Amino acid sequence: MTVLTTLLRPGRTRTLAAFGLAAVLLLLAPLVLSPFRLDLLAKFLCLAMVAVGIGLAWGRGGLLTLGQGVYFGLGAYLMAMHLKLADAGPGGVPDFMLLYGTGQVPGWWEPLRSPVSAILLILVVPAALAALLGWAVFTRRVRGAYFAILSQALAAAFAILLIGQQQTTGGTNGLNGFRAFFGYDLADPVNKQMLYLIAAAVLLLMVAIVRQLTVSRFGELLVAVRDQEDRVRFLGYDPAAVKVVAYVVAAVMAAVGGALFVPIAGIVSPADVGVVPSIGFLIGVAIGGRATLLGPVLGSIAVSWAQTSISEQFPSGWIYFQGALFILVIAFLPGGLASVAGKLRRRAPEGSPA
Amino acid sequence: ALCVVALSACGARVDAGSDTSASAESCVDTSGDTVKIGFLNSLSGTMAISEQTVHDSLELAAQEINADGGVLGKELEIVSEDGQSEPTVFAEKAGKLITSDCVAAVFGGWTSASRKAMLPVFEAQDSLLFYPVQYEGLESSPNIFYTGATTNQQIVPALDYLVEQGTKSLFLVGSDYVFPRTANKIINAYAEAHDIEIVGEEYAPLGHTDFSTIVNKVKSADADAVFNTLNGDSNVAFFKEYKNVGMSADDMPVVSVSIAEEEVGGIGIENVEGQLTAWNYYQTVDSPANTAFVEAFKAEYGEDRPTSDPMEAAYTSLYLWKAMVEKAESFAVEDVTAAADGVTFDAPEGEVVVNGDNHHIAKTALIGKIGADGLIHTEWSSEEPIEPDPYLEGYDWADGLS
Amino acid sequence: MLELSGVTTGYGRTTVVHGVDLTVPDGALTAVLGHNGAGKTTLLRAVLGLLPLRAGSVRLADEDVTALAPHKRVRRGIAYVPQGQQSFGQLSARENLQVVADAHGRAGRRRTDEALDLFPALRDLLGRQAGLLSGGQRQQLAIARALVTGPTLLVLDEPVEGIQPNVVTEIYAAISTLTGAGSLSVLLVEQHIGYAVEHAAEFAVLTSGRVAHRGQGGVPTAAAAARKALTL
Amino acid sequence: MDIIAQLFAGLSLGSVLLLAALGLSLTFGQMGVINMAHGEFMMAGAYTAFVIQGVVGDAGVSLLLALPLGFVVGGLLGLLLEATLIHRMYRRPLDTLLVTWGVALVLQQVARDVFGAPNVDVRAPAWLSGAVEIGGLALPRTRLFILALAIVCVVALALALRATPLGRRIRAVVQNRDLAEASGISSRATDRVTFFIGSGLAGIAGVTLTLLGSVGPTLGTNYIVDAFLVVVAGGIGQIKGTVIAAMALGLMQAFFEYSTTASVAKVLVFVAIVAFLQLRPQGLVSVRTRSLA
Amino acid sequence: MSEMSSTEQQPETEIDLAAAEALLGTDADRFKHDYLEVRGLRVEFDGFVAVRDVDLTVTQGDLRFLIGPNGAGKTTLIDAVTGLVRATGSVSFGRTALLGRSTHRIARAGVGRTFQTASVFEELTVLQNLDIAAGARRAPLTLLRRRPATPEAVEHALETVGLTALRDVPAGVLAHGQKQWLEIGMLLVQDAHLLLLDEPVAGMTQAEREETGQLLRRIGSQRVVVVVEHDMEFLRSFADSVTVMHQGRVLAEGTVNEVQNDPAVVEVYLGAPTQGDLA
Ligand SMILES: Nc1ncnc2c1ncn2[C@@H]1O[C@H](COP(=O)(O)OP(=O)(O)OP(=O)(O)O)[C@@H](O)[C@H]1O
Ligand SMILES: Nc1ncnc2c1ncn2[C@@H]1O[C@H](COP(=O)(O)OP(=O)(O)OP(=O)(O)O)[C@@H](O)[C@H]1O
Ligand SMILES: NC(N)=O
Ligand SMILES: [Mg+2]
Ligand SMILES: [Mg+2]
Repeated sequence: MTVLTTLLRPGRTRTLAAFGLAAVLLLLAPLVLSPFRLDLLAKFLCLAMVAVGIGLAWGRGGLLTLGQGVYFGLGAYLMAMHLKLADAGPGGVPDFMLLYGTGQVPGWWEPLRSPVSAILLILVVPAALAALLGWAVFTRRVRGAYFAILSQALAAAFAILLIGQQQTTGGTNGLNGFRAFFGYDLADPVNKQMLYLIAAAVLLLMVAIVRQLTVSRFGELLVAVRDQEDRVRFLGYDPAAVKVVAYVVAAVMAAVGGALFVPIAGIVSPADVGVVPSIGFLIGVAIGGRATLLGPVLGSIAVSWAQTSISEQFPSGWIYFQGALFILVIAFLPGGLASVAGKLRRRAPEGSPA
Repeated sequence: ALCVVALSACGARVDAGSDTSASAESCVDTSGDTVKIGFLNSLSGTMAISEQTVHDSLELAAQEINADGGVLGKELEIVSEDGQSEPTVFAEKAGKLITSDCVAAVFGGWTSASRKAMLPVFEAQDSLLFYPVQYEGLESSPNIFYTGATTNQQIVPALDYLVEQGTKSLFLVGSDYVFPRTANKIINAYAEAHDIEIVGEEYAPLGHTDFSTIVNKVKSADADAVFNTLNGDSNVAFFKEYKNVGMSADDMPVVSVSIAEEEVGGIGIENVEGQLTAWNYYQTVDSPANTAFVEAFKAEYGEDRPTSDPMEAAYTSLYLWKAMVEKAESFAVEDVTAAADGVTFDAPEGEVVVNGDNHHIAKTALIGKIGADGLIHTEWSSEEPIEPDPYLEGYDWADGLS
Repeated sequence: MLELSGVTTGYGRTTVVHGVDLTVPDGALTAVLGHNGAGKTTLLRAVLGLLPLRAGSVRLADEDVTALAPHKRVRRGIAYVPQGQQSFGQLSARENLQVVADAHGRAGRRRTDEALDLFPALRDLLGRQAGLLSGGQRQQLAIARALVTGPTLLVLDEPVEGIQPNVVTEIYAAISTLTGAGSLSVLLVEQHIGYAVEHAAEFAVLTSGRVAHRGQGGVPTAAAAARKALTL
Repeated sequence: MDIIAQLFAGLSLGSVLLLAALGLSLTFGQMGVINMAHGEFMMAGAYTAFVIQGVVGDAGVSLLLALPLGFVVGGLLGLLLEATLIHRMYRRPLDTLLVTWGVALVLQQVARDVFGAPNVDVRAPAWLSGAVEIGGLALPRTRLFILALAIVCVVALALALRATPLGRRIRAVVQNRDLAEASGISSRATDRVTFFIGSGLAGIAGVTLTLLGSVGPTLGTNYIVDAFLVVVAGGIGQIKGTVIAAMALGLMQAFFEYSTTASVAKVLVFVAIVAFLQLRPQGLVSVRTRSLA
Repeated sequence: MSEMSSTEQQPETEIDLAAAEALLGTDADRFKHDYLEVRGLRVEFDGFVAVRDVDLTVTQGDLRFLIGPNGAGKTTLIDAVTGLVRATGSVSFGRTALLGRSTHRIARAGVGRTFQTASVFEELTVLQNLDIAAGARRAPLTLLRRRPATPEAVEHALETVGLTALRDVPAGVLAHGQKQWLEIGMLLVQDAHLLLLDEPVAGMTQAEREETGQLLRRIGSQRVVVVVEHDMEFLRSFADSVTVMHQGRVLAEGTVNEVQNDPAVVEVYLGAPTQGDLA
């Protein structure tokens, strides 16, 4: 009985309904989309994972992170390295190393040979970096614009670093040409579909996690830290710890998005991780509604979709369109499209069922 | 739970070992009186500067071919895609052109990164790419035709020329990516075998704009010549700095392999006048085919638009594909590649011949000097087309390279 | 000097002040009293133009200034001491005064001196960054800053909050002197009923954004009447 | 010898960064607007130089004309941006970053559509070509010129901010808009003037960049991240800090680049800045506050 | 989250002392021996000494008022005790030494404060503000759960400070005085045993001051409370003892009567007695 009533609380039903609808739509997609479009959608879902994390860190926690490309890239490169090694077979050397490198696998690649440790590293390395960096930065009370610019510089540095290490990272070429994903042939459309479903499930899981975090006390605390960091300290909390948690969660989500992006897109290169893509991740979040749950996901998918289809028609049109989106939404609709929905709902007569 | 349900619903697991290499059935439709081909160039982003020109000359070739009755009597229908200067987008758009638009062949790409990104897509889908830019070699894919120079048609001849001029020491300056690094690896091997001292090797990130340190190093190294593999904007900053510290082609000539006619204006003629370039084509090449090409291009795009090597190679690539298709009397990839060997075209640069083994083409190497008119004038020529040798197998000194 | 009629204003979807009529006669002091959250600050912000009106009008010296930007009203002779010890935190105390005096040339400099005579403690603090001053010091600076413009109407929002008692006495003495000389009119929001009611020509008690009581100041029954209105 | 040459290279790069960052120290440092289109204002300044050269012909005259006109062009663009978008966003500074990023994208594409994608050339005047030889050291005249210009701009800006009523007003508005209004200062007018000057400085920076590198649609993007880092490392709103930080960055880049490579140098510089902000989270020169007081 | 209907004015608020009993009464004895002890405290800002040689002992049940001229160092003293500024000397609360600890650790040791300008979480509701204040000692994992029901302490605090009706209103829209009450409520649920209040009745009417004073007196009987105020009438009504600071030092200490009649205090702070009373 109580379960029923809590479930039927207005806020909760709406969220559950939206969540269920999203899940059904995602599951139906393979039936209606061509393999190419499904592949695109799968890619968009991976980018949306980054957006979900940003929604938490930025929308809730006020951490404008302009460097999510770093974590996306870490996840992607770690996965790509594993796939390269797996393709090369036991003891084998990835093709590009034979061409540009010493023909030997550097020691720091070796841990990625095993699938299990690869998956672990994809989760742990970004989390550790984010924790370390977050800790260093937040305990020193670097925040606001400082943090934004610093994280942007980090993305720039990361891209430059990747480009400069051609022998071991593939340089500007990045890593590509993967044949199999944990033993499953990537050329087989059925496996592509499986990848899509994995991406969809992971994305839904992430949304659920972020929802739990935002409605929890942690979510309230995060907002409190965003608005009055110093005050929180006088209540006995360490605001740095709160921020680090949000930052790490966002980083791991970005990394998982990156890791799944690799087998789906078939490539990762420094152009996917630098300053420009890092800011690109933010558009969808802002447009969908940074402080809402599904806003970042929907916004991110919509923007990716618009980018692909508009640039098919008008190459330079996309740039104008993207610029205009940024300008109009952020300046005139800071709550994102979700806020339009909210406004409309409020205008509806009081008491009408949501 | 969702994941498990979904997976068991699909159920189609593929064993790790089983090599299905399920290349999708081609969906190219040749039943009508048109045939689709794809152009994939960066029309936005940092590479748009260069790739727009390639796109323009591809359009020109397509127009000419259509005006001339098409290919096998079918009119060409162009599907254009923007690579946005990003490898990932190139891969995505290549996939789209092949599987969604069902084009018979794709023309485009510029940076090696874009080519590397597209390569697995074309191989997996067993489709065709024509790539028009000089590159670092060490590659040959059954699904790609390379109509720009490989290293033995551009870099090696440039080095031969320098040796001929009595060059004993070289300074290498390049952008930090695959092409310059690989090129410089080759140059180092060559230098060792030919008694040339490499007195410095410097890389700048793409887009780097402050060359005072690198130019300082070049200046104090005092080499006989500089071999320049910088790409894009960096050339401007490099040559301005070079001139500002008071150096010129007379003191220490710079041989560039990525500066073509359309870049000269942006760098400023006064900054590069007298410097050398290595290509297979210049606008000034004196041949009837080139005269026609330059005239047609200017008529289409304006008097002030120069023509350049990559543009010419792209233009040529479309005609080569036409010739292959007509020789094969089929648009099917298998048939086209089978017919490719020995196909020739009287290109603006001179006659080119397709090598069926490595899918490159025989080209004549030209060393040029940048003139006060902003054009590049041939200074030295290999006279004969050079057979493509992407892995430098015919060069002893290159043994250790790959 | 100042005439409010039907002033209605608020924030977002909330209306906080409802149709308030109020006048400040030339050279007189009008006081506004009211509970926490009654809308006193909101009313003053509307007088200054920092909040747009939803209805009603503000007239200053027989000119309708309802549509005027705050700084233009200030240039017509209003000076405002907001609630909460506000200052330009990264400017020095001296610059806090200069930035207002700049617009008044020599008169500005003279009045700066006069204001500092009222707050001798500030003289030693002029070189300090205003944001680092203590709350009371900042409040003193805020009043000084208002006086530097040589206003004809002084709008004060709980001006002596946080100021030490002996200085409070002097501030009120100074205000009385200035109004007494007829050169200054004052609109005062104050919680200390005593002073406000004693020196006010008239006073109004605000309850939930409406004027719940009006009275004559300076008469013996005024304070009691005000207290009564407030406890209602 | 080499050390001195690198010293000069570093100072020179520092002066370029300084010119790029100086306007930001106003619009970002003082006003809190994270203007990502600042780089595009530089680009506009550079194209101004290009256009003027097309009209005037003589490279020397055209450069001297381009400096003030570049200032005006950059300034007007900034004014337009402020009046249409920024003014409604002063209370959400982080959002300005995203809006101006959109503006930057649009401006770049406009430049591409107007001037064409290929780079254009702006010739340096004869009196700036070549180098001044001092003890065997060749100091390019263009770089000496830029160094001098940077000094002039810094001194002028510092004086304007510290010693003029305008400077006081600018700082007052930034710190408390309502209080400024209520003190008789027109915050709108002040904002516009500030933004005009800050963006105008970007225009000047753009003009000088034509002496060093290429003029193309993406000219500004090469500098924007570094310029922001300079302002952050220097301490937001602190001209003194900005100057020191710009020079320090320039020198670091030059010396790291000399001993490693340009790419590695860039990474090292970033690392150094992150490390430095560990020591001084508010930058080199910081304003103290009584938080919560 | 319920929304305020649009044009309604907020209900008037009132302190409820009975509810305070429920909050305070439970553990009356446990903290009997709490006291604040400050010895030789010194705070310096680039050469300017804001607080010097301050000794101060405040015990439970002694509602202590701290007064002194503007700039005397009162707020700085509180800042030093709560870790906001660096200080030398020693400060301890009970057996816990406070100096040198970080702010949030000091808060966890049971020290709570309010600010001269009210400071609450404007975007969170009154309820959420209180809940966060109550939660610093919760285990990290419980943070990841939704608040099951309003904790009892929070409920009592709401009643105590009279904000029950406004529980779901964002704290940002509260008026000045309501925010100050909310802050006091936060201190109560935070379970602070040393309360440092910086001008807590600023901006309140006479009646509101009266209520707040009653509440503080009630709290003061079981906790260690230090109040900074300039309102002499308020002080006379509620202070058990008074410390007067001047130029960073303690100038006088004693009962209300003692300090009021101390000529030095009159000289630097109170001024001529005839005009001292404004209320
Ligand atoms: N920025 C704001 N947004 C929304 N509501 C506000 C805002 N500022 C004040 N309010 C609301 O307006 C009402 C009146 O507030 P105001 O500050 O005018 O009261 P006041 O009479 O000055 O109180 P006090 O004596 O505490 O200063 C209060 O209910 C308050 O919650
Ligand atoms: N961070 C700081 N840097 C420099 N000076 C400071 C700083 N904080 C406080 N001061 C100075 O220390 C002195 C004491 O300030 P404090 O705020 O403690 O006074 P107060 O007794 O609380 O005064 P008030 O009654 O006005 O609130 C003042 O002169 C103030 O200017
Ligand atoms: N192939 C090249 N030039 O990147
Ligand atoms: Mg008020
Ligand atoms: Mg104080």
